[in-house]
Amino acid sequence: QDEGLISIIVNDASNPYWFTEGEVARTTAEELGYRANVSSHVGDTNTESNQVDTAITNQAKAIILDPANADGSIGAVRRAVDAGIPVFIVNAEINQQGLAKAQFVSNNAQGAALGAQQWIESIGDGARYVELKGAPSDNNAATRSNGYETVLSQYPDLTKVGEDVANWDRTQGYNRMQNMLQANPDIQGVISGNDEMALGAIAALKSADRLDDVVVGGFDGSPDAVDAVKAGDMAYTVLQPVAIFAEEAVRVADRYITTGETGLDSEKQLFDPRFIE
Amino acid sequence: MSTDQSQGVATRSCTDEGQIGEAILSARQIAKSFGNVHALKTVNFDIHRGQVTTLFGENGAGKSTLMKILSGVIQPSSGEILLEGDPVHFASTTEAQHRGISIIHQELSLAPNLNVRDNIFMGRELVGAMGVDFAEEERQTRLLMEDLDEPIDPLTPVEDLRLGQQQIVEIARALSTQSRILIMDEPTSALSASEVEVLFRVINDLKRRGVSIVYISHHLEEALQITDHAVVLRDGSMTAYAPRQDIDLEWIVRHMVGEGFDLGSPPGGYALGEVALSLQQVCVPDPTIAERYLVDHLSLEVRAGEIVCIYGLMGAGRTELLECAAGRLPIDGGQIFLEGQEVSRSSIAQRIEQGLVLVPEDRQRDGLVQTMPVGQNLSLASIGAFTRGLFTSTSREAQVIEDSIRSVHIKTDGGDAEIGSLSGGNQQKVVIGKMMATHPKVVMLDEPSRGIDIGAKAEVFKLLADNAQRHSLAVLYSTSEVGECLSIAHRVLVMSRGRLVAEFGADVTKEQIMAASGEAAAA
Amino acid sequence: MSNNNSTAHQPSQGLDLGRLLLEGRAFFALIAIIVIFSLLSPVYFTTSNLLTMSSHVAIFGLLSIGMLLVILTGGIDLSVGSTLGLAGVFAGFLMQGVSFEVFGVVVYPPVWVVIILTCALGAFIGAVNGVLVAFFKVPAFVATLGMLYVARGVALLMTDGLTYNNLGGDPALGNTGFEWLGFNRLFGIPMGVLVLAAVAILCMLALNRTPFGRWVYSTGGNDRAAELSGVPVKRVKVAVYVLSGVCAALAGLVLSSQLTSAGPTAGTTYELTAIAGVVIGGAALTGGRGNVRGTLLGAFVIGFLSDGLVIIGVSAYWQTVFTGTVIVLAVLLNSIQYSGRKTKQAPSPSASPQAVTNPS
Amino acid sequence: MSNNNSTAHQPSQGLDLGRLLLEGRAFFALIAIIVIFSLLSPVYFTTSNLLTMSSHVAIFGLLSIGMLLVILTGGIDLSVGSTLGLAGVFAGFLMQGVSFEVFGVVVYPPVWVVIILTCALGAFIGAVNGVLVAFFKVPAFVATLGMLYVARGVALLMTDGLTYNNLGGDPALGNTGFEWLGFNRLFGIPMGVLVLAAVAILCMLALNRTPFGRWVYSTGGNDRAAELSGVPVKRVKVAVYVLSGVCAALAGLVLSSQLTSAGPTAGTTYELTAIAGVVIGGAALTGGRGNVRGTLLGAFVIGFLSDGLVIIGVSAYWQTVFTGTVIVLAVLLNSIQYSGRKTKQAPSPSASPQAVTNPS
Ligand SMILES: Nc1ncnc2c1ncn2[C@@H]1O[C@H](COP(=O)(O)OP(=O)(O)OP(=O)(O)O)[C@@H](O)[C@H]1O
Ligand SMILES: Nc1ncnc2c1ncn2[C@@H]1O[C@H](COP(=O)(O)OP(=O)(O)OP(=O)(O)O)[C@@H](O)[C@H]1O
Ligand SMILES: [Mg+2]
Ligand SMILES: [Mg+2]
Repeated sequence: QDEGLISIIVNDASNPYWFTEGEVARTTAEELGYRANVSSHVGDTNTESNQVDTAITNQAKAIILDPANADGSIGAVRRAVDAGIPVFIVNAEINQQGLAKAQFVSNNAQGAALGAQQWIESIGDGARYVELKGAPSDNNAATRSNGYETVLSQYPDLTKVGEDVANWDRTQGYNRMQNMLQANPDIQGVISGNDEMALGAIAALKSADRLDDVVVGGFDGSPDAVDAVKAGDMAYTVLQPVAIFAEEAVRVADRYITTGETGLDSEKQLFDPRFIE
Repeated sequence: MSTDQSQGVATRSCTDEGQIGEAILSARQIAKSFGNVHALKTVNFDIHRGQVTTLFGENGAGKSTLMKILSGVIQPSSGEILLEGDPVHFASTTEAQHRGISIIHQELSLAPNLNVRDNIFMGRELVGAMGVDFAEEERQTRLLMEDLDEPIDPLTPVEDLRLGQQQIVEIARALSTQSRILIMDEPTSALSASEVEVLFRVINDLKRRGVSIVYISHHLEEALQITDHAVVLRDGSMTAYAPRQDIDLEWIVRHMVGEGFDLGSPPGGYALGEVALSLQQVCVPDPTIAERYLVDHLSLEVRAGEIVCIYGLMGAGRTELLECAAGRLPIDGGQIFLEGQEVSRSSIAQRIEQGLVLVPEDRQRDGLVQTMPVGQNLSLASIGAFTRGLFTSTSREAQVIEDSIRSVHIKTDGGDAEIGSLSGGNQQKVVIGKMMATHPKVVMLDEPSRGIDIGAKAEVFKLLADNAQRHSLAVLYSTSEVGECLSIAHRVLVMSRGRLVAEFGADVTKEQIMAASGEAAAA
Repeated sequence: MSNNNSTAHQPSQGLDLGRLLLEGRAFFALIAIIVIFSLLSPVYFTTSNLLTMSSHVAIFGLLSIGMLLVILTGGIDLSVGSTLGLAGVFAGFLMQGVSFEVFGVVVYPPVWVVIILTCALGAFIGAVNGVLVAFFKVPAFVATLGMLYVARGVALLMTDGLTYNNLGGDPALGNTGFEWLGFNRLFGIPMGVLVLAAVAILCMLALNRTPFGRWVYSTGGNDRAAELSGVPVKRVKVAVYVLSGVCAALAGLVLSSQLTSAGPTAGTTYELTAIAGVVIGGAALTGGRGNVRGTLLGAFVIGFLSDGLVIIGVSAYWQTVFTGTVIVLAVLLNSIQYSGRKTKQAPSPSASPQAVTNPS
Repeated sequence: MSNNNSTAHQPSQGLDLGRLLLEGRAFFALIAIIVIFSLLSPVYFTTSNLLTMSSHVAIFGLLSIGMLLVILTGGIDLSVGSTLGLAGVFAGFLMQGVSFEVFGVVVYPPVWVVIILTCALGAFIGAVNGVLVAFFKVPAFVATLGMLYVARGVALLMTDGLTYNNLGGDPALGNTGFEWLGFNRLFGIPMGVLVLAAVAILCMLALNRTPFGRWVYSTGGNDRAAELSGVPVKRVKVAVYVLSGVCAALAGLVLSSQLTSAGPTAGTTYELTAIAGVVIGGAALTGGRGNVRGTLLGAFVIGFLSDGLVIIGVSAYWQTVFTGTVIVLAVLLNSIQYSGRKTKQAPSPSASPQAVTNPS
């Protein structure tokens, strides 16, 4: 039976994390009897808004959106809402309440805090370290970086000797790490905004075989990272319950479509991350 | 008339002209050098009001440079220009045009993507209420084309025109500026005899309207028909001036090249060899018009040591014929034999390998690699000769270059010189030298003399004659100048509309050839 | 080089079906795309969808038209994408109010001022490109490649990588109405599309009816000849880059108005799409050939294709593959179609560029 | 056209300081960069850092050298970045073992086979580009732009967007040693750098000492003249694109071996950096001028600059700005330096385009 179309828009399907997000959402939608249509905007708000438009054209029953930008995506969401299509935000939030029917966001700030604590446990409270940041245009980058900061700043003996933007990307993580190793050979730790960059850093540390005496922390809990943690290359990674909230989002969407009620107490649903170590 | 007397004439021109004051535009002590090349050394030159002043000189004598200075294309290193007595300075061609001076450039300067009308009014668009007034431009263009009786539609893109027609457009553009002074730098290099006739008629009209004209050409006889004053330039300085009545061909040549010359005569005293090149029923279709052949079931033979000349009007199809024989154009029907072996289907490289080479018509476009120095241009076609195994041998290449520079007498300071630093004639010799370096059995030359001076012409023909005699080389060359048919050729073939219409021995006369080619009728 | 004919006959241009067909490929490609997708999806060929898609095309269309002008003179402008981003950010910056420490006042320029200033910025960026190319003889590809990086970097620096949002303005400050560009409709037609239409018509007129148009074409055809016949070649070159910059700025305004937010990374790699549009539209990268109608067709081909693929739910990856294939096919089709003229056109790729990108 | 001289004297090329200086800009730019950063950071001018930076340069260097060959013939290859990505993914795919359903067996090719097959893939992609350009007369920019999208799309499709990890291989399967390329060092020099050096030397020899090299230069200088002199122009064109493809594939192998993982989005926009390298190295985009040494210098300029900026901790945004500025300056410097030649070279543009478009 065809319950209609659910348009799923994720950030970048060529990143394991968002890939899982899209896949879970699609499978859930399909088992609920909907047609699903996954597309990715790769962080470009214009592409995103075009995809929202197409969803409107396709008279989608609902849109599951991982917004490209907390502010930049508001316009697109508004357009969908004006067209009478319920929008369900996943993963990252948008800075406007009352537009989306619900926002299922992993608590990045808290996740970062957790990560930071775990990182300190594995490295001790006195160390020299560097940080790899995600794409500045994505406000999760800032959220996570601040999350780290709030915790780590409480330990005076921790000194950040360098930080650089590696745009969530593994190759850039690798190159940046190599450069920063040159600049400060004596670092004991790397804390990274996501797993891809962390994996890049690990490759760099391997080639300089410093991996044994440098602690690397990731974020997202993508499959590759989990393997790395198992292999002992990565100290830990913060697992975003992406699979969980992606599924939840679709189920709520379904409920809303059928009953007209989300059945949620508040628009914003925070999902707490957990570790893998 | 002896040299010193004419020098006397020359000096008079430098001093008196100014006072007589019949000079409308005069260059005084003009010098121009490009880096270390001194193109002009303190030249005095007068353009006579309402008359045709002809400028003779070898390639690289500085004719174009002088004209470019007078028309504001480039500025002189020193010296001044007097327009009707008072000094003027042209920073650009537009300024010169405002003062009523316009020029027909030696190398065509048209925008191929635009149509005839737009080219003629390029930079001088007629602006009406509704933007550019295309109707008016088109009307004027039609009139110009009628004057030059050349039936070209103003809306045809220039790139679809033959070289000759493009040159007509260039001329039309110069005429359309209604200038008082009109400079023509080799306007006829690609024109057919009939088209030249028309041009001369136009020039005479202009004279009657009081327009002053400077005319440059390497076709000496042709130039003599219309000239009123002759000026000879020789490597950057003026060697002679004389009014029409006291000059003749011999006078010009003597001052140009310094000694008498002749285009040579058919080499003799040896027996012609076997048939080297043989074309059987060769056909080349017209790219644009279906069912029309540019070369139409044409057959000819050239024997080892024989020199054959193909004469024809512009558009007769010579280029297509030769390019087809060389493998540039695909053969549509018929066969080509080189020393008995069929080569109709083999590639250009293979034909060169087997000894069949072409010296193309347009050296800038098909002959030279501007980004390479003289040496590498010379050795380009015979790389195999200095390649051992995988690698080329620098020393062997140097040898090859050395030889060809000497054997074709190229005036250059070594193989590393930039191609652009050579004058027209020497560039042509480079192209010929490149092909000779492959030690061919048959060499085809398409208009080998186009745009090169009489001295260079003589040298080229001598070179061919020697090779024919010594290495029993078979030579097949095309030309649009009757004079050149009567030089070294053993046989003269006349081509028209893709067919051979007549064949003569070495004892042929100009009249016969012109008659056969249908040119006499046109003229 | 399909436009041999059409460019040659520029002036007598009009809605002449015969010539429209001659333009061939782009036109047919568009028809084909519309037909195919209409068959695959019922919603594709509906007014509302066509309008939506058109408003998407508007962005690329604007970039493409600016690009066309540059390409006609034989240049290329790789910086349009970054200019678009910078323009958006700059507009956002102005909407947030400009504070002058010295006077301790914050000025909130009204929207029309913002628009003008932003266009001026675009013009400035273009001017820099143009001067580098025309006067310093820097190859267009390099000059604009450099500008691609610089403009992007500046945009990121201005916002520190963040995005300006709620450009709605504030009635109290009298700077409302920015979203007008993006949201309003005239006779049901999105503003973006109207802007594109206006710009297109202006360019068409400029190219076909004014001396400037002639100059652009002749500069691209043979700049030396043009210069000798009194065309102000250098100024023409600067002008086209300026215009391209302004078009990019306009695109940036429309986009950020549609999104009611301006991000510094907007427009990344759009330059390639814009160039693709121009080329599909039958312009020759060697200059001198091409026209506005063709370019518009090209932009629509790309836009309608990618939207169509999204609508019928083709995976993002296949979309990439298709886009590439269509670009090549559209041009291939042409070069085969005209292969009769091969002999005559073969050289032009090799040599003409010399006329344009010749450094020194 | 800085390389006027150097190309002119190709054969007599060597480590001749005089001429090295003539190459000017790229060389001085590099010196300047090294000096400046050494002053700003003590660690910059250390062997280990120079080696690290070199191994980063290796990737772009390989792309640039391939690009140089194409540019010398007057073409351009925008697809190298995507080819790099596809090559990496393809290698990863092979390392994971190829399963033949029919026989129900999974084959684990040894590393050297993987390398050969990957290079073959690169060659194939190049061949497609080359054939489109040489035989179907599709402008190089368009053909390779299309390939840019197609190759990227295919890479994404192959992995379904995901990244191949642990390409380490497995002793049991006898396909270990892939990371060798990325990790091993010979005499303390990273493999990547050695690969670059090898490729560079081969290309230098090929360009200066073999008929092929002469063919490449003449094709770029004037392909009609070259053809009439018996140069197999079409085959030469195909060949350069093939070589460029192979270089890109090599770069892909080195990169994925350094990361011991292969992602489908690797190498995005690298083509621009590669072109920048070639241009800074003094090659003319119009073909016929340029050489390997210059290109290497160009690649090092870019690589050492961006790494230096990271080391002294300049913000990512400023890095973008600087990169752009340096690209322009490096080329600008040259065109000013040689502006003396302007007059002399002025005629050539007029000559060629006019010449080539004369029919008959
Ligand atoms: N732009 C230039 N740069 C360097 N040298 C030049 C330039 N233009 C001309 N020359 C040199 O100046 C001299 C005169 O050239 P010019 O073209 O005036 O000769 P010309 O009499 O017109 O020859 P031709 O009969 O072949 O046209 C030649 O040696 C030529 O090489
Ligand atoms: N571009 C073209 N378009 C149409 N017809 C052409 C073109 N070029 C040449 N032709 C025709 O082909 C024939 C041969 O022209 P071409 O100029 O090659 O003859 P030609 O004998 O080589 O003349 P020349 O060598 O003196 O220029 C003529 O009928 C000419 O009209
Ligand atoms: Mg001359
Ligand atoms: Mg001819």
